[in-house]
Amino acid sequence: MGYSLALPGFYFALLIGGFSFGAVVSLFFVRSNNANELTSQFVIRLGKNLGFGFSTLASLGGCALSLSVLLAGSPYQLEFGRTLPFGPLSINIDQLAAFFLAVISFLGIAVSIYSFGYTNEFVGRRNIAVFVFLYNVFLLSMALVVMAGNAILFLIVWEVMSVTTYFLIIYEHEDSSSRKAGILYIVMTHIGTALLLVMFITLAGFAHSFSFEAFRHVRTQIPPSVNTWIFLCALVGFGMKAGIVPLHIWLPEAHPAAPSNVSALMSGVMIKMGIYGMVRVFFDFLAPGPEWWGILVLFIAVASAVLGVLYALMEHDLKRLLAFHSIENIGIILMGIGAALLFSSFGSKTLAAVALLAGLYHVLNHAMFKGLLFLGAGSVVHATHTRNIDELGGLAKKLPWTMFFFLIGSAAISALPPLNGFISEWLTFQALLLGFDIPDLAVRLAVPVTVALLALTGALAAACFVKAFGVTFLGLPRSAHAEKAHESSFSMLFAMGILALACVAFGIAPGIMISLISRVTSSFFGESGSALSVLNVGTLTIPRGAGSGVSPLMLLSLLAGLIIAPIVVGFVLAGKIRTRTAMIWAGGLEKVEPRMQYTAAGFSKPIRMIFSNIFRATHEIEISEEMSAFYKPQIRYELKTESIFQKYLYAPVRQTTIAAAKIVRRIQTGHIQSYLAYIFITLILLLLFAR
Amino acid sequence: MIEFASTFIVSAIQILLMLLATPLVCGIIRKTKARLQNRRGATIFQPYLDLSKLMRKEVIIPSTSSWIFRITPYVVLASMLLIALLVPTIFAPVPFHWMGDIITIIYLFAAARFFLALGGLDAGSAFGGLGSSREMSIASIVEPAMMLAVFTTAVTAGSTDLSIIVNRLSTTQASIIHPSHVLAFAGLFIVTIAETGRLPVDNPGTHLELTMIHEAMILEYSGRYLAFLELASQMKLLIFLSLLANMFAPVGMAIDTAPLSLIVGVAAFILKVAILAIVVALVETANAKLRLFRVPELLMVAFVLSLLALILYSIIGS
Amino acid sequence: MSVVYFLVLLGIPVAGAIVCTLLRRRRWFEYVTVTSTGLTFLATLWLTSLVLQGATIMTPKGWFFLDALSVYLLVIVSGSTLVVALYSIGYLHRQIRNKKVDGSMLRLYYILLNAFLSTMMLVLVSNNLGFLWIGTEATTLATAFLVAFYERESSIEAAWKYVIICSVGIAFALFGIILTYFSALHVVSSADNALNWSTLIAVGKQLNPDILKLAFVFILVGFGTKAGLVPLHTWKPDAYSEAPAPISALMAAGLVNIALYALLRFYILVNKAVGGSFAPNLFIIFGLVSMGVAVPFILLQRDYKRLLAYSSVEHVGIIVFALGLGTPLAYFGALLHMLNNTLAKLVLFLTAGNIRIAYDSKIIRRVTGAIKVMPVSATLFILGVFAVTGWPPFGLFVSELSIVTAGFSAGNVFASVLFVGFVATVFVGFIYYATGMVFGEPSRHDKKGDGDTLSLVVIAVLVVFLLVLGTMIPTMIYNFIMRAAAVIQV
Amino acid sequence: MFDTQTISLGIEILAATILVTTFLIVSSRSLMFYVRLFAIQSFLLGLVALLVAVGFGETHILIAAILTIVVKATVIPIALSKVIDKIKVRKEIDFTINITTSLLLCALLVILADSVARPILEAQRMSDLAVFKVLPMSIAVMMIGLFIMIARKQAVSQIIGLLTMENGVFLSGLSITYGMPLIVEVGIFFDIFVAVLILGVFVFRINQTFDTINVDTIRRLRH
Repeated sequence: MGYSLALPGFYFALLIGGFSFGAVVSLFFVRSNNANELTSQFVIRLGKNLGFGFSTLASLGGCALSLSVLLAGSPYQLEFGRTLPFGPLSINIDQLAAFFLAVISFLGIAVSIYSFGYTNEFVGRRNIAVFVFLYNVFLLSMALVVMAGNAILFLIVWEVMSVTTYFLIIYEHEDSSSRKAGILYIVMTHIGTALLLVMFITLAGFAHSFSFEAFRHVRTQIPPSVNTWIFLCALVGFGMKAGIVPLHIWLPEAHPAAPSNVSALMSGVMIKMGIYGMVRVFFDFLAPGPEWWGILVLFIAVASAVLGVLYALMEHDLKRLLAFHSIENIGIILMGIGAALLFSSFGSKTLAAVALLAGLYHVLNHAMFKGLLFLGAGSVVHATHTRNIDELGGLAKKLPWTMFFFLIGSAAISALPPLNGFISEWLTFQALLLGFDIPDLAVRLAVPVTVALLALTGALAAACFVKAFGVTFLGLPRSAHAEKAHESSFSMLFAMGILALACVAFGIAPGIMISLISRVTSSFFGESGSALSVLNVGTLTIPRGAGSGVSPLMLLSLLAGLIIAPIVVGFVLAGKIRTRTAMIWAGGLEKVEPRMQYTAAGFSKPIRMIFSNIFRATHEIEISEEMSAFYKPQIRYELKTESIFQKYLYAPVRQTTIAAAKIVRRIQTGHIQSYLAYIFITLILLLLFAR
Repeated sequence: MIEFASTFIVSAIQILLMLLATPLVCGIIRKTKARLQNRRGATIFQPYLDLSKLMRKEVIIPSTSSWIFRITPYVVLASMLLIALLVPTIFAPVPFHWMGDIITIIYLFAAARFFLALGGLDAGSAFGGLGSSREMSIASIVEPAMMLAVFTTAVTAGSTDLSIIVNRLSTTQASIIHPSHVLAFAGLFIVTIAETGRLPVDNPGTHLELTMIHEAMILEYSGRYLAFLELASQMKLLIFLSLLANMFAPVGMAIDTAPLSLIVGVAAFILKVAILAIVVALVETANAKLRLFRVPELLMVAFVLSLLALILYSIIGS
Repeated sequence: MSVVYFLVLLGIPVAGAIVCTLLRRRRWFEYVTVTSTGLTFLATLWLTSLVLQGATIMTPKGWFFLDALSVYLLVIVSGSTLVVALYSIGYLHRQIRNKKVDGSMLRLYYILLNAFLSTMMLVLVSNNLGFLWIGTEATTLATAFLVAFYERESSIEAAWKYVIICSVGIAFALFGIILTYFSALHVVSSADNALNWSTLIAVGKQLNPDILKLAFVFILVGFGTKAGLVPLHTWKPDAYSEAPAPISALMAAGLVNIALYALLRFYILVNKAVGGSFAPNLFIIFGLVSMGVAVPFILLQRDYKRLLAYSSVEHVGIIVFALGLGTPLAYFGALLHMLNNTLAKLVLFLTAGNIRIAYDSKIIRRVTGAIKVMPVSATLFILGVFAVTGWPPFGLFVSELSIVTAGFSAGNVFASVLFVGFVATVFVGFIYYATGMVFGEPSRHDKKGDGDTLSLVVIAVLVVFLLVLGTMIPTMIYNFIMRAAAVIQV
Repeated sequence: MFDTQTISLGIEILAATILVTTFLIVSSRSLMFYVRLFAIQSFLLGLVALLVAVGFGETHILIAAILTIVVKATVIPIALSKVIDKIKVRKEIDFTINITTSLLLCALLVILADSVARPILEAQRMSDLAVFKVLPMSIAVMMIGLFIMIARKQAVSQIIGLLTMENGVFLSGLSITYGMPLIVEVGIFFDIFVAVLILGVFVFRINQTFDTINVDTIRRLRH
């Protein structure tokens, strides 16, 4: 495939150059925060649009680069920078990297386009140039994370990614919750990185080099105990970024705090960098391990999925709700990866390939619909300036396009056929069911439980999105914010349109992407076609056993036909439909009031009751007394759910640390005599030591 | 080409059969219940009359609603029809079986429910929200229970394709009475009760705000929209009964399109569904409506039964 | 000829100090000091090029000499002093305007600054260990009044503790030097040479190991006090927090390196004479203890200058730990870390000085929203925080990574894991406090504005330098450090 | 003039006396008395240096001896007594460690010093240096100097402790190496002299600002 190798170089240059220019260019347009004059506003706008233009261009380059690598089948490599004391740095875009690069770039295109319109509201209010700078660096660092072919470069760009995310989270830093979220995020991710550092150095100890290539060469030479150590480091280190339970607590704080275009990127691709790392280490650097690895990952996956969606159900903050769903979806992705680990430890490469494929396809799909949903949420927040869905409602009429795209996103994340979320969950189910072929008791227990909880997760997710979508867009506006809402600008809608289209396309034509992703899995497990085959673009089958399949393309066309059929049949049988618009019955009042609608809290109450052990909800009802009995009294209802992780894991750790620190701090007494005594004691101890 | 045409013809037959049988099953249940309660009750064809009346009535659309309200009846009905195409009734495999397996069917139910719940919220009335909330909460436990129950048979047959499952189970007699299937059947039966809104989970006969689930969601619907929704919900009942009948007792199922076996198939199907309908009526008569927050306990029973079924199968093996 | 080099090097700052005593106009102090520090810096660069081209430079009697290691530190220290001199101008002007400092104190400040520089130069060029000691003690004396410069209660307290503790330490160091001299007298024919490091290292193997062990214990306590190794570090937070910002910066950037340099010279000697793991183990233990004890003070802190002081304690721990590992990569990392830490500390202490002036408080909680009050300083400060806590793409990441890698490959897995843990935990404290200081809404009266352009440009250059060191170390610097590391690896 | 044995004996006796003066400092309360004892101690040290210079022909130590007698035994004590006069603090009232315990601990320190010095003595058994026995005593003086700084609370006492330490170090240098090269010795003297000056200034400042020179009360800076 010699012909295609000339081009990746160009695309690579476009990718790196585009983001770099985008980052730098905007900084030339820095103006003071309160620039009100028209000309300076114009300059600011110009700078920011140039920045986003470059990032769009660079993302296009990234897409082209990843496709050219995936199609060519040979990795794109580059070596540079021999100046650090760890040998040269290198870029190595293999199949796996190319796949993740495709996810990043694709979402990058959409979000960059969205940002043109979305950031207009910052002009004149905030330092937009810095935002554009950070945005471009953020995208660039993520692209470099997957492209890095060397642990040092990986760590550098990994941390650059963390820092830029931190600054983006606290971009609206006047808000103390943003600052707290930023601190929480960066602290957790830094601890994760410390583990990764240890892991890479351990690997480098065996490979005598920091290059991934060298890691791969020694994968069979590492003793099992060290392997386990590396596995755990990777699981926790990358899990921190991915937001697995119980390391997820930063995620619901950080995602809402960032501007929505950044939330989309964070949730859509940044947390996937954790998944990328896991796949890279588990399947590329490590030889298949004992079966408890897979079981542990499955356990974490199940916990993340179920708890993620349950916490999401309790949320009324639209962006926090979406953030909890990211935890859920990371869980679903990890089900695929855990199953792949489990299967590969039994040597079933074909099964492992299907499971990994399911996980990776969900990575792509989640990026699409979660990106779409965050952009939609951004559009809602942009229009109403509130994230509390109990203050929204009736936006269907004010933001018709946003509503339509959000509906597609909601349907996709709820895994409704024939959208993309359905396909990847279907694949995950199939992958898990294949596990029944493995004659091992632990597997046979783990698989049904995982299946059950995946099913539970899917159902709860649907409930949650009925709530989120219904309360936000349907019914009557619950506040003045919602009443004054207006539709977003074209660029924002266009970006959402792209992603909505992707959700549909990856759903009805999964064949295209799956044949690309199977190149990734076959790079780890060899040919995997025997366990899953793509009959045509729109039909997948699992030939194993008696065979089972799904054809979303057919489903969609039949569904369309069946929607039309009743219209026609009804017309034939009973004539034209007669409709009349009228006010609904308002229980005797003159007209329906928004307060009569079900609230988000009310909607999720049955589920809260069912899972009360997990939520530990407490509520407070306060009825103000001073009002007359004949007049509506004010009732305040406050509901709190308690995080078991906060209470039993994080709070004790924090308190113990502080208590220990307080004890150590006593050594600095302020008495000079004690300081001199320290010197004396040290001297005496050392004299003993020197003996 | 002939194959293609026959696919369509056979499918059309199946869908028509289902459409025709749907109100009848509902009528049988109502009649049985009436009889058990020492009433005479309406004729078993009453549902047909109700539907045709509703078809001709005017639709009142709430001024507060959006287009979601209007597409919901079509989406819900279309989903049910689509499922009806995928579920084996009198013969297996159904022509379109490769299009979607049991997972697809369950998610199609979910899709219908998703829109139905949105339709309930769209009008902005308190009842709609109440119904949607309850429906989604109950479904969140019912859906996994159903999936597990079905998977128990799916892993026995080595496929998630419903037609293949049924076909396999009807041809290889040995594995029919796997102990796990008993549990799965019990689980799926409870699921059926819950999913189709029968007593003791929901009461299809009343409009009392304390108890309403399904009826609350469709409270604002009228005329032809209501007819479609009613038809859809009745069809759901039939689909569930066919699932129960054919997955666990694929006796008499036609495995080719020979006229004789088709006739046997039809007869067997009608018999099995009728028996199940009467059982449902018996259950409905024998039980009082549960308090709403007692319902999850019942559903948990279904969930646990189904999970146990799958684990049991998993451990004992075939 | 070689005497001239040393005359120039030591003479310029001494001359600067003397000229300052003779002058009257405020402006002139500044010009003289900037000139003297600038010329010193240029001189060190010139000497560096000489040393890197040829072999070591030594005076006839062997009192003074220069090798790659000493010129490396000369460049770092004189460069830091130049930065501090440039910064001091604007800083003191603002302090005078705010009536925090009396104009008449300016002369003393600049005299002492020049004197401080000359004492540091003396340490770095001394081959004679006696001079090394004299220079080190002199640095304490030169800075004593600078620490007490504000003449507040707390600054006098800090200065008293500083002088007393360091003098006690240094007295032990003198005893250690006497012991070394004593053991050398039996080996070296001429008593005049017996105190010269170059002579000692040449006969290293013949020196009595038992005596050198004992000597090293006293020297470790002595110079360790000066460097601020836990538990000898107690003066450090007090002195750093009470001194004027430029002086704190110079203490953290210059003085620390001086003490480490002195320790390092003896470390090389003892390793040669004693061999084995005696000195390395001590260094590893002291390094880890210093890092570990700094952690709680950084996690719970109310004064941001003390926070930085404890960070200095931590980084001295890092360097000493690295030296203790004893592999070439570790030596490289240690020396690189000296440079990186110097740069980061300068950035932090100097920007903290600007914050201090704008908010008129050292209390962390009183400082909020610095990014709005003083955008440039606040940006540089937060970048400095990331740099000092070892984040890429700043230089400290590279040096710390080298050290950890060396630690793992040297088999010190547990110690290295602890190292990583401490570094990560320190970051928690730093980012927690820094976020609160830099971001958020400033309280209404904090509108004093940013520092002067000159100093901000200087600090920004330092940040850029840190970035360069974190991504692509220039070959010239790389080779320079390798040469200096080769000196340790005798 | 004298044979080495006699000179060595003289040095040993002088060193022992120095140790005794150190113990006397530990046992007393009056600041003035400290200063006088220190002056005596320094004078004795000067005599030791003189003996070394004359007795062993190490002429460069002569200057050190003179410096000791002039600076340490005369100038510094006078300056310190001026300081004490000015600040009107005469006695140590409360101690970190009381006198009885202090004396016991100091006795232990002497034993410790002996055990520290022993390896050195053993290592150099073949040496012809006659004043070897002085080394343990000098280390003891050094340690007791530091001990005084820990046990006493007045700033002046701490200066005395520091100077005692320095004397111990100087004595050890004399005993085992006959002193450092001249220029180094001079430099060291200069440093110590400046240090005492600076500390004296600080004592004044402390007295001015805090109205006491009890260092126990100046502990604003913590943690």
